Amino acid sequence: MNEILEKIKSKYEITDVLQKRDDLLFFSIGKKLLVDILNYLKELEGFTHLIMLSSVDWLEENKFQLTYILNHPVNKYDIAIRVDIDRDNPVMDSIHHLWIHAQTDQREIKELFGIDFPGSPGVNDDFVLEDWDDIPPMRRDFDTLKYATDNFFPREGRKSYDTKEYMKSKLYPDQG
Amino acid sequence: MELTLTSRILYSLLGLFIVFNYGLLQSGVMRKIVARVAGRYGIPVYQSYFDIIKNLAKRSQITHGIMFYLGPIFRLGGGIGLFLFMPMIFGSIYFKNFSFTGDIVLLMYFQFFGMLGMALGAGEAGHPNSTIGISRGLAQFTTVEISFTLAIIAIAIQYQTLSVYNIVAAQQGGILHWTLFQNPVATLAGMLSFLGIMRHAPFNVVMAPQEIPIGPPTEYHSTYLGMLQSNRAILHIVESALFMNLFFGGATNWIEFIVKTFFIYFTTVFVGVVFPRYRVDQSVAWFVKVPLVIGVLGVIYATYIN
Amino acid sequence: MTRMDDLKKRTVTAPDGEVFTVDPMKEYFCDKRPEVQEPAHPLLEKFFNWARSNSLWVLGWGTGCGSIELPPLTTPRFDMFRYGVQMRPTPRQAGVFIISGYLAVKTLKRVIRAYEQMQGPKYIIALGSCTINGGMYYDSFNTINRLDHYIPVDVYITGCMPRPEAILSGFVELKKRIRAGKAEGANDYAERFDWYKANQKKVIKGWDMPDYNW
Amino acid sequence: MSIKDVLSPFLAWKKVFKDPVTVKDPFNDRPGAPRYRGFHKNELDKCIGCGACEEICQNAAIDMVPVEGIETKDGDSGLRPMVDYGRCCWCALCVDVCSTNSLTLSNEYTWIDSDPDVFRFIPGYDKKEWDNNELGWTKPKNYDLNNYDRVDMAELHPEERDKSFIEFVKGYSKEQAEAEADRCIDCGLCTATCPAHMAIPEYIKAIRNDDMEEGLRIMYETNPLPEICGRICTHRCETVCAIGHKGEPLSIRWLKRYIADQVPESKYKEVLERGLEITPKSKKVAIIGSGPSGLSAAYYLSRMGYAIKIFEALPAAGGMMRYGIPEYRLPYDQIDKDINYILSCGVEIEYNVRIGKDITIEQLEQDYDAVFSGTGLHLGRSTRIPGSEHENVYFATDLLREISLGNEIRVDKKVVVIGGGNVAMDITRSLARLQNKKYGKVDVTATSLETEDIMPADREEVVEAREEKCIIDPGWGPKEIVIENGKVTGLNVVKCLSVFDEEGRFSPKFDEAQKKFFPADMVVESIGQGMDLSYLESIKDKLEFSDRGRIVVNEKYQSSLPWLFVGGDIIKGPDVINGIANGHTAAKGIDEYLSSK
Amino acid sequence: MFNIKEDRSKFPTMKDDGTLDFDLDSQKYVKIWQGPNHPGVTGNMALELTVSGDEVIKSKTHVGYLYRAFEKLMERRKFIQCFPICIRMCVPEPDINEYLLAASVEELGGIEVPEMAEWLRTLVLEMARVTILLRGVPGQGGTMSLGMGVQWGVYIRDLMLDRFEELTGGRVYHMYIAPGGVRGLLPSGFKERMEEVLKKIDEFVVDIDNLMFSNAVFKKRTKGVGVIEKDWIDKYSVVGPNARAAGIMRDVRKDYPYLKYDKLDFEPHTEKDSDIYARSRVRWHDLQASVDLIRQIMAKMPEKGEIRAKTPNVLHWKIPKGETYKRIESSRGEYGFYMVTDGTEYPRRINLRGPSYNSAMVLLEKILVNANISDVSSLMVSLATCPPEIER
Repeated sequence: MNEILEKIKSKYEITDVLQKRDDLLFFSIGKKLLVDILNYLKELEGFTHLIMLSSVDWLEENKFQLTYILNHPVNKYDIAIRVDIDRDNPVMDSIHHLWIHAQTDQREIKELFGIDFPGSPGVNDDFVLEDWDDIPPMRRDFDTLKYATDNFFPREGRKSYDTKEYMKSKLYPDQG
Repeated sequence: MELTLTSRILYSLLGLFIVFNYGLLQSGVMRKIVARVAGRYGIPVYQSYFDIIKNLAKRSQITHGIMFYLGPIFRLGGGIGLFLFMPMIFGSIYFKNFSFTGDIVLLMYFQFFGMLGMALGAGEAGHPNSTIGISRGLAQFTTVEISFTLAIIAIAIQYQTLSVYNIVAAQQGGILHWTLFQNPVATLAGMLSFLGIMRHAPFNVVMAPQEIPIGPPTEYHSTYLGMLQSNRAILHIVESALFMNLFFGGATNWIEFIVKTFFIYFTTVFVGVVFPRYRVDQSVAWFVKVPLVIGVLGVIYATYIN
Repeated sequence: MTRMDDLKKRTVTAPDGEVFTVDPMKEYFCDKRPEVQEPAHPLLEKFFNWARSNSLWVLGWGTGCGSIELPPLTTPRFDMFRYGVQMRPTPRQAGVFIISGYLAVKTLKRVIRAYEQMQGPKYIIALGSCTINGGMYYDSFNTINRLDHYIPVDVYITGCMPRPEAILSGFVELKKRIRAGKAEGANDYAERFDWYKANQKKVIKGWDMPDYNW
Repeated sequence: MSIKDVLSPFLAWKKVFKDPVTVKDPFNDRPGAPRYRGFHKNELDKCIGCGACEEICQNAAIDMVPVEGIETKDGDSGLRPMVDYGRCCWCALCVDVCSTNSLTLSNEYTWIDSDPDVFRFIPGYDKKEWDNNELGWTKPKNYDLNNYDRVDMAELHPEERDKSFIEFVKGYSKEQAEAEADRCIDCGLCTATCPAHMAIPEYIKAIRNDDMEEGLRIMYETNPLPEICGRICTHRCETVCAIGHKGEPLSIRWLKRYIADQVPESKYKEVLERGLEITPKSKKVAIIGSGPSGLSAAYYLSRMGYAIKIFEALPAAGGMMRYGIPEYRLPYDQIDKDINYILSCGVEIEYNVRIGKDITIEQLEQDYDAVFSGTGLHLGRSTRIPGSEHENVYFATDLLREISLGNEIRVDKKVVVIGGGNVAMDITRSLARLQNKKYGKVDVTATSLETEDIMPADREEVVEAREEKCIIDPGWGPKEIVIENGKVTGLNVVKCLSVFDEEGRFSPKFDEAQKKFFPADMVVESIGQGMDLSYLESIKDKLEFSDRGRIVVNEKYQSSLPWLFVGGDIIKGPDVINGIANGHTAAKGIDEYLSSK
Repeated sequence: MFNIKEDRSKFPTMKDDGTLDFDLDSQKYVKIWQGPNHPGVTGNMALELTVSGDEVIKSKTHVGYLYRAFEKLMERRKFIQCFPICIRMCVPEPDINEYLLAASVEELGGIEVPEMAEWLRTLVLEMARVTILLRGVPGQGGTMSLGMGVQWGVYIRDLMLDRFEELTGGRVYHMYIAPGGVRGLLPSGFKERMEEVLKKIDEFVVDIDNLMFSNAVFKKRTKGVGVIEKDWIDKYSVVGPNARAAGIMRDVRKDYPYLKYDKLDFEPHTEKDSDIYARSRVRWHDLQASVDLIRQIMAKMPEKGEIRAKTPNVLHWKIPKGETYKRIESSRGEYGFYMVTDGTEYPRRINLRGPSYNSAMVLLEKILVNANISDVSSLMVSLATCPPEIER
């Protein structure tokens, strides 16, 4: 596994490498280098199988993290590449030309996170939500409980007592 | 002695009542047998009555236009027409209905008449699935009709008659006189086309639930559906009675009638339970190949023996 | 052709060259308000109810995760056919609609259309805790919490996915209610139609069909 | 398309002759499996309303609601879980986390109704037909979500500790403390039981978040002496800990000590007074006695801005804490750490001043606007059995005070201690250490009226005493101290049958037949402590006294004289935390009194 | 006899870049929704079919009818609270989600699961595979109204659910594999009752072979229909039985052995001609392999043992910052969990990737072109698509 790592290190400038298990390697890379490292890994290194393209919302550091997990079916190990996207204008170039099914991932991330992949086929179609008017729901600053209680008529008549407050009110109401 | 017209009508209605009830109970028994193959009890035998009463008792129904309204009526008309012009019981003047010589052609027309009426009605309903169902139904029925007519031609040549009454008369006198043994090839062609007419499994492309949810009757509900269900009960009995008269020597009393129609209908269920469904083009191609050849051989065999 | 354009008024030339205009909102739907359908003469109604309770035709559509417990009902182990219950694929012919668990907003829109296309005395069975008070997805932005705000419900069967035996007891309970003449969900929907429609429209945003579409 | 393909499907028809496999009556003869997760059952008396089930439920299906017929009492919040079956997903995590095993699931699964509001019930209270199903999901045997055994504390081995007075309880390391703090389920039952109502779950959470400053701040809100309480508190909170119902309760006392140990004294001021502005008030308050109640009142009054002056009779502050408790349990530097911080808050203190002798109570009344007296129980109490006035019979409190003052006390080869409380254990183990130092061998016997199981001393005190080779022989009533030619030779005792009568009043019954003789050259009496109220002689008539000789005070600890507040052991039994609580409440009372004056 | 040359004049021609040049307004084509309310759909998924005559020209899969935003809800729940909700993602085979969540949490939290718990987890996973295959294998015939196979299969699946109910306390949602271990040992007499069910499955396997696999009409309907070429396997990342039907060996239990699969010997079956018949044939062999695996596990499994490792208090279990990808072989192929934690008590992100994500969206749309309407539902069932897995 680490001779692949050496090769990548020699070719591309990658940061915070994490050897998770003997068959799983994580590392981050710049946004512009991503497409050619994917191309390189797919054509020359035999990582022909893209397992998934997922995105994580680091609200505190004001960035999205896109994770591309590739799998080498013959040697049986995976590489996961992390890319940081600025939250203010979330745009990433599409990789549907490498793997056709990446367009579904990109459509889902566009709808749920708001990261745009210009050029990916059908990226603006509805994936899961229909006529959604709020901010992309999977972002961490979208509060789903508040949305649910505002829109979906929760059943009234439920009141819970906190054990401490209740015992205080019952046993020693005024004491310290 | 000759009955007056009104008494003949009344006896025909009595015959229709018997056939209608027998049809409902028989469909209950058939579904119980199929259920037993699966290992369960299945519906109660009298369930069809409940279904029809419930459908007629629905409080609301909508209509898509005149032809949509007339569809089930044509269908039921086809079923009852088939019943009226065919002798139920051979030899009894009460249940001779209005059969006359040459009524075999009228019966074949009535078979198709129901389908056509239903096609127009379902077409008006505007549901894409029903239009697809119609095109399939009509396409398949035309190819089924080929082998069925060849079988009838073979019988007509063999017995030199076009009246069902005479055909049955020709087959009286013992099992060996049945067309089954006189002209087994024509019977085989007839029974294969019977599978197509009854639209059971290998050929139930019209009401295919997984592909086009129940095809033509998709838009039919409450009273229309009640009418369609009662027609299905009558039609199945009368079709099997027609095949009984043509190939299995007719029935001289009701018991023999019930037993024979039961087993004739059971053949389609017997095949239908264990086979999946053809695609339309495959079923049309199959009917053009196998039953057509057997039909032609039947005709040649018929001309040869007499 | 996005979804909205399908329903706009447009002129079309038929294959035989004749030109005509199509206004889907008028022709595809029939927007007449539902009105209360009075039960017939009490004696006759008792007989009809008896027939209706013995022939429950269920719409064959599993809207939620509870529908994995419907196949065991139609197969040898529990065999609901014995009780005269049968699955029908089209809402037109169905009399009972089983809402089998949570309802995403997208499905709710189709459920409302299917419910409105059902005829005459129609009954709703709600499975699982998701239809009572939101169940496990009470805080999800895409599932409704209380089913009785959108369509009138006759019988609730609790359980996080009620077992087939519980669903069978649910059918028996529905039969009792029908025979007692208490299962008048359709009329309730017609009476409080505006309240139901207001709740539905609050949740379904792109409402591109007339209020009542059967 | 061979012939086999056409014919083999028909083999299916052989199933027609097999009889159907349908369940004939699915409504009654299909009970849930013995482990099935059906509807909830709850034994209301075993349940303590701790709320752990509400906390773990991911669908917020459980509310803790009061139930009429169940009062709130120590160790039981009086709340019971109400389950909402419009939310529940029957995952049974609430059953696995329940430490009293009261919440279980039956194997019933059919509940059908037309009204949606019906599906919310209090299991055990709303009667349901599955209440007495035995089958159903109970907590699997070796599957516990909570951690029921305590992180054990490193202690000095008996051989090392029985020669010296150094502290033998080492205190938790960082990992140990966090592991122990991790066991807490935040239920809050302990807060109500603690006399000072300390916010225990909050500071345990502070340990988990490794935020010592926050922990200290939380503690100081209700208890100004954390180091002391961390060592010698009677820890009633641990008796009601929810985890204790099934295993060892959380060691709350040691966790308190861990927090105080982590923050060095130098940082106390900066941590505790960050962002605190005190509005100085013109009034002055005098405090008699620097025991726990005095110090606590002083601290909280100083927080409110009053000028405080403490008068201490003995040379050092701390009262019974310093002079009643030996150093191996409570080292003096820890006492000084707490007191020095209180003094640094602008509290003056005067040593070797005995009210009633050097300054009279009337003088205090004029010079100060309010007086708080917490003089504590310093006098010993005698059994008045024959021979008890001999000069070789001492009071335990006097001996302990001498040891604390550092003076040399008389230690004979064989000693008998009469008494079964913590003070008796303290004097027994202190004498054992002195004997070990002086003669190299230990011969101390402690006897008490109460039998082993109802001895007032803590369980671990008795066990540790035996480890240090002291003999504990309870259940004997002292009859007579035998004196032969001027020297004490032993103590005659008789078997004690019962200590309290039916109404719980102290009236011991003896069985004269069973006698025993403890040989000893020295006897120490430790059967209780008395109070010295001589300084109140002059205003005795204006004060109300209860029938047992204690001053009657209202809930603010204000005596019948409005300016005089009384608290601590002289009001209610020897207990440090109780003194601190009294001091705090009295401080509020004084504040109220002075602002209204 | 004589094959009729199809007259394809009316069908749309292919543009050079591979897309079809047709415009919907030309009224030559009908748009049909094989929508959420359709007996032929495996769960709530809608296919927007553009049809010319009986032939599908273009299909677009619409999902979202079962969307409950699991990943958003799981960000609001502690790790032990994620355990009941993560199961509901894929209804027919819930245990794979349980195991994946438990495995990810244990790897990130540094927990070592005891030996007995691993054996029980392997047993439960194989039992779950049998339950879904008992409905999946005959289900292929079900789409062509061969209902008998489905009836027998679902009955025996129900017997297996009784064994699940006995072992785990739940019928369909078992909530048995919790982070840290499992929630109970085998009840007494479990192995004998399980052996009875396995014998019934062996009979069922023979019955289905006679009824469906050697059935002339079934062969005519499935042979050569919906063929997946070899080079599509990587382009569309086809996994599991769909890939094995094309002759490419893809099985996570063999490639990346987890739990106790390295101690069991089994050989996943591969076919060659990769059409509907081959795919159901591979699943049929998988069913037999799983039955044999259950027998091996019950033989090799120790009697008693520790079932739960010592984990921190679940009510406030903080897992240090980290990320991992865990995979498992579900009955439909490789099924993975990508979990990211950020040191708090709540997961930062859990992303599930099931095989239907690619097979139901892009691959199905590719296969359905020029397919007959009546084959649409059999193609969908042959790819074993499970809609809740796509939209979660």
